[in-house]
Amino acid sequence: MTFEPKIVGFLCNWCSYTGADLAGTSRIHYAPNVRIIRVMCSARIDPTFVLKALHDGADGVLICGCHPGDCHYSEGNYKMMRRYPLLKSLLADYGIEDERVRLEWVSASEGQRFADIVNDMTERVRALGPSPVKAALEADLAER
Amino acid sequence: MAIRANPKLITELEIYGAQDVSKCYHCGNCSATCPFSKEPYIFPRRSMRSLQMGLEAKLESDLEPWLCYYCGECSVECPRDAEPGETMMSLRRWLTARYDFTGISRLFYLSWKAELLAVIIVALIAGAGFLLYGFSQGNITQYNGPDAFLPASSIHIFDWTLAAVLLALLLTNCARMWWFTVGRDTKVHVPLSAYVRKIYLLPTHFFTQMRYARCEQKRPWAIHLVLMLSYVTMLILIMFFLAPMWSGPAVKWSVHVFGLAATAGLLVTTIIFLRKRLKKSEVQYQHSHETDWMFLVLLIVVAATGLVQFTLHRLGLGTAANINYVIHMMAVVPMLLLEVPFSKWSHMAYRPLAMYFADLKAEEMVSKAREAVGAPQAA
Amino acid sequence: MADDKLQIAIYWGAACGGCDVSILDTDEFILEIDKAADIRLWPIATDGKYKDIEALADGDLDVAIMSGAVRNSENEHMAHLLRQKSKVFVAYGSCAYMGGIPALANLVPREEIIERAYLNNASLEPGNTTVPRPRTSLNGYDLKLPEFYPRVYKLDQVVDVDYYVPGCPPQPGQAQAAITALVQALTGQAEAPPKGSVVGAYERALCDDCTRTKAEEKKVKRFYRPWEIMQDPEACLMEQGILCAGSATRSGCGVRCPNSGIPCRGCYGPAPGVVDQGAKLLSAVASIIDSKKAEEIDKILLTLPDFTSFANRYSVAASPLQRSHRR
Amino acid sequence: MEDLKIGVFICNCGTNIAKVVDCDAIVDSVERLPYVTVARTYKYMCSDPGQDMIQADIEEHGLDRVVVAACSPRMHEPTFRKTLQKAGLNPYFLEMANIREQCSWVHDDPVAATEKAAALTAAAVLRVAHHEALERRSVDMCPNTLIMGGGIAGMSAALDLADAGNRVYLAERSDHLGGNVARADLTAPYLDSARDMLTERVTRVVEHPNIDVLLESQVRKVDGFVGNFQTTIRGKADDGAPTDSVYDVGSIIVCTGYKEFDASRITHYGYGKLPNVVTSFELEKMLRAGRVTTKEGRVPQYVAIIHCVGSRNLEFHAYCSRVCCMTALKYAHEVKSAVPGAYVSDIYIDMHAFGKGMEDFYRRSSEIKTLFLMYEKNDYPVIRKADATDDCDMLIEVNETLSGETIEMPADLVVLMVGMEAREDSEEVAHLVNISRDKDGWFIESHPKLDPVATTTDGVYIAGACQAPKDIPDSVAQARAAAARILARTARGKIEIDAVFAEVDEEKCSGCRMCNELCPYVAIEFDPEKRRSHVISALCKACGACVAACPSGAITARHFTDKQIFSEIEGVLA
Repeated sequence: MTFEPKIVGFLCNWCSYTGADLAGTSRIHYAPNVRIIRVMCSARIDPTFVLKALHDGADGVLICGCHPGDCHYSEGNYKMMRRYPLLKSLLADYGIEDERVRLEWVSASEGQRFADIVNDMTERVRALGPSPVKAALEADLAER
Repeated sequence: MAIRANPKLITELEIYGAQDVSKCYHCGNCSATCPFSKEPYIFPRRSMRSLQMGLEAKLESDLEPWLCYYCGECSVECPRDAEPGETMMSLRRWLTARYDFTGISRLFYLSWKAELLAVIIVALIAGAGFLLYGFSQGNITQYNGPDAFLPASSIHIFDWTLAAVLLALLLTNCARMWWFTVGRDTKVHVPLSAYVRKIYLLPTHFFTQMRYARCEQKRPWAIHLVLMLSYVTMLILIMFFLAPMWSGPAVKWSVHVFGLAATAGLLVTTIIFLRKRLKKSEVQYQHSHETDWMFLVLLIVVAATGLVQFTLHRLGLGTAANINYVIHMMAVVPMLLLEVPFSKWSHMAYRPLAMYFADLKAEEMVSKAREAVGAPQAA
Repeated sequence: MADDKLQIAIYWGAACGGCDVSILDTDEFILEIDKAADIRLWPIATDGKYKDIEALADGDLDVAIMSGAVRNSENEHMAHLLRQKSKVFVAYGSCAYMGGIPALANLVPREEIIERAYLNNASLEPGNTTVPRPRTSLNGYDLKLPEFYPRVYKLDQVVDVDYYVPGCPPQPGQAQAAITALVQALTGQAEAPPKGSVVGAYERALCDDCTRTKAEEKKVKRFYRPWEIMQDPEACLMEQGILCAGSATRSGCGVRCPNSGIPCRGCYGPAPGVVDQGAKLLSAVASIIDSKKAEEIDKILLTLPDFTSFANRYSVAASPLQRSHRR
Repeated sequence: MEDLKIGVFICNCGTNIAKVVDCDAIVDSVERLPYVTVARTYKYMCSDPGQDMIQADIEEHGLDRVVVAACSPRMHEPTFRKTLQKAGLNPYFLEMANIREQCSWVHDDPVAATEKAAALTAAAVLRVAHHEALERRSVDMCPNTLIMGGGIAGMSAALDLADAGNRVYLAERSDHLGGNVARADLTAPYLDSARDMLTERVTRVVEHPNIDVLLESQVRKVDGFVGNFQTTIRGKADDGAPTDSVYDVGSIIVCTGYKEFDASRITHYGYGKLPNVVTSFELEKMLRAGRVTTKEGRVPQYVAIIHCVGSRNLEFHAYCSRVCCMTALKYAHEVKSAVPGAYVSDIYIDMHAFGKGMEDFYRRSSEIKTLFLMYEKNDYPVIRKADATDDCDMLIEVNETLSGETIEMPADLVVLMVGMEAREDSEEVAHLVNISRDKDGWFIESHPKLDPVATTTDGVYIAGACQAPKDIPDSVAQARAAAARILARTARGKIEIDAVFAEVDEEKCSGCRMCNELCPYVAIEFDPEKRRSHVISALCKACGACVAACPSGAITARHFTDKQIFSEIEGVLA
């Protein structure tokens, strides 16, 4: 059986979540591996959410916000944009593969783009295999 | 290399009859409707476009206007009432003027007064000439025989002389047409062998007008064919059987049956055409250029006077027959001298030629395209 | 051993000893402790053997105070032992509380640490390839060393902890207050704080106690290490581009570092209710970057080397990922 | 947590959901979750019987939390919130799982789709347990309105508001009213005079007792929130010195309009170098003066109009400026009547002739023998000086699409249809009133279809070409719609404020001020006495930027708390 990654998606309400809804209303089929959590703005995405998702067993985390310059709240996406490289460097230090966490801009009209991103990310994460985090932490506490 | 546009051309074409071409917004319905519009000759939209932009050089080299028989379907379908059919008709007029090196054709198309004046002058000269000739050597009461007013033998010489002049003019214009449309085309080179191989197309198109038959409406083709065949029959009779036609009073059925049939054909078809143009019953007859009227009027006069002459001659009314004959010639001479090389009648030559050329060019283009994609050449 | 005296043990795991010193630094309060308690074990200050503790009945100790993280099997063994024998078990200092500095090693595999420390180090004698091993047989003797674990644990990942005293080390005044509070609770003079409480610290972040002025505008085009810039002693360090963990760190230390011109290093751990101090610091730092262009942001971040060691300096083991997951 | 009773309602949406997702399997899986008291499926949960069922279950089982697994919350969250309200439950005790747009409509494998739908529903169940009761609040509404910009949109809105008896402050930066319309001669498609139309508006505005026209004035500062803004406007005192005045208003309409594209940015057209290449506005000037001539004073024989100058290309603006096509046709008519013998060519990409009377106008423009030449996007025509032997001043090389030919078009006068651009100060204005701009600088409306006049800042509306390129009727319609929206609110005297906003726990705030600058709505205020920040809830739009950024976790996003999201994460990964 092929490995089916579990990816947590944090989507901003105004662009990306709406874009995902558009993929739905347009019946654009894509991989069922991303489970979406709605936030009002990508700026609401506390890096803790990403860490928590990885800790809880996510194989990948997808963060989507409005395109730069298009934020419903003026500049929320820039706040995420500034956090992202720091988050990536932190994750790299914790040995999390680069492709497991991804930030993408998806507008409300980009249903197809959202589907493409989900498909692409699913394939990439599938290629990486399951995230070791949850199992490793459980083993750390059980084995000694 | 950019082609220079001439925004003024469209104004000039208005006089040739293309009044509405600027309304076209290139939806392409006309080309889609036309049964003849087929690669590589897609029309009338493209011709409309070239005309709108005033691409004179391109228009001059186009054969498309001659491939159109003006069934009128395109004009019916046009959402903008841009009259594509009439535009093609106008382009044929314009091309006729272009092919003619003398400039007379252009003058006639641009000014109906000039044409009328020319017809009147030629008619008067012809009338005067025949009267002068008749009185100088014959008897007005004599139609036949040694001292006939206008002896058949002399008329025969006159006919042949006139025919030679006409042929020379027409051939020169045809040669120009070839040069414009095929000869100077640097992209498509038609080999000599193809000209020979396909020469049969000329008489075929000329005598059958088979393309016209492909239009959805068959009646216009039939009428047009009858008119054309009647005219040709009449031409052959005059050029080769003038003497037997003349000699009377007994009817020579072997000749006269053709003469009568051709006259009937001419009369009936011209009357039909006149009626249609007057009533504007169909789209193709809604816009009549002055040259169209002139053509029909001359033709009907020629046919009618011919019939009258035959009747008068058979009834033995020599004087009346001679006077009628002069009148008949006053119509015949301008018709032949002015209409055949310079006006509407010339399409009798241009159209079959265009189809012949178009076929040659298309064959060459298809073969080139096949070469380009590496497809096997058609046998 | 008087019966009315509290029985206490103070022990260190993977620690530097600073925590013990912080207790000693309470100066004459030590005498108060002595008055109130029998110290049954305190390797740094008193005599006392593991076997003395092993000999106790469960719960004989009123309080066990353990500093340091769990790095090896000995640390873990002693943590279990002290937990078993004590009524109240206190994780003392940042290492015990969150893994502390030793837990930074969680970002590196064990093999690399051994390699660096014993095989590939400038201070080694050339040719010396001695590497400590849990068991060594030599001349018929079987020598044992504690097992060096693949990672560092904070105390409560190994045993049940009742209270936490943060700090690297806990500020002596706070240590004194915490110990006093514990003694009062154990002797029935005051109500015990709820289990799991952080004691000896406040409920807000450090900025609350920091006297530097904080402006509304906090935007920086680059970051500075403290020695790279002439500091404005009055202004918030973050506003000057000097990374300071104060805004994401529980107060209680007395703002010692920022008051001395040194940015807060976050040893008191996250503010109450915060899951990961590192993630919070990450957000805070991202908030002050003055750019909207990805490339420029990357450039600004180049002035910020080894961000993780700043964000989770004391809290790698306490962060959700706890350690490197590199394969 | 107290003993909760959660009801889970799974919608089949006819067959929309049920044909892919096994709804009964979701019932089985959620029934195992804590606090789930009832779990049901129904054909159409949003229908009256569906809602009645939820209501009955709430009453019968004493449910205190409700999960609806159905379509997108963007679709029916308001519907089900009302259902809860009808049943006497706080509407915020609802959580929806989006198992239609995110499952049945996008996945074809029923097993995977069902598994995902179950995970989303489980996440909703775990989340809803942490939901809190939230209350909407109401505040007073000041009936005055500030209108920024005295163009056709601003004046139209002002008149409607003033006619209804409300005070309007109409602030205009320049020294006259009328905006860009005042620069036009006639209007398309009926060729009515723009001046006549404008004179009527201006006269009424100036004479209206309820309108204060503030010329040469600029808004400097906007404080407060919907219904209660304090605006500082810098105008000129009688002696000409700048002077600031404060006006209390309840609503603001931004009608700051557009500016035209700078044609010299497209080098192909030689604008600024070739004297007879002019912009549309320069032609308007000639038309208003009644004399269309070249720079040298000659009557042009060939006039060419080039469309989409700065619009619809990769290099400058991808968008269509909407009004240029019909304005170009207007020029064809006006030039032909000003210079009867002129040949007008119209060089366009696509002819956008939408709207009333426009297609007919396009047809009429063909009938007056305008030559239409089509070019491809990004394949700019190139203008050059003609040779001395040519009968024209310039030649325009166009790759003409409809003929497939590259042609050279003669021209004596070239008119560039310059597109619309967001004004240079749009960022400043956006910042002033806290509204967003898109990547082209146009102000963003609240919803592109359903709420095109409101913005993300409550009480601030946008109208006219500051939101996007727009023609006069659309600008006026939007302006009057904004006026109507304001009148509907001022009529009630009070306004309700959404219950979802951020809150600072002052017990946790350390006064680090890290959040202060982050808020796009300036909703975070720092109290220097207490050394604590707090959120002005009426200004807050609940984006949560400050919540994620607060280093000490002192800010909570109501309805999007850390706990709620953490439990959602646990749910989707369970």
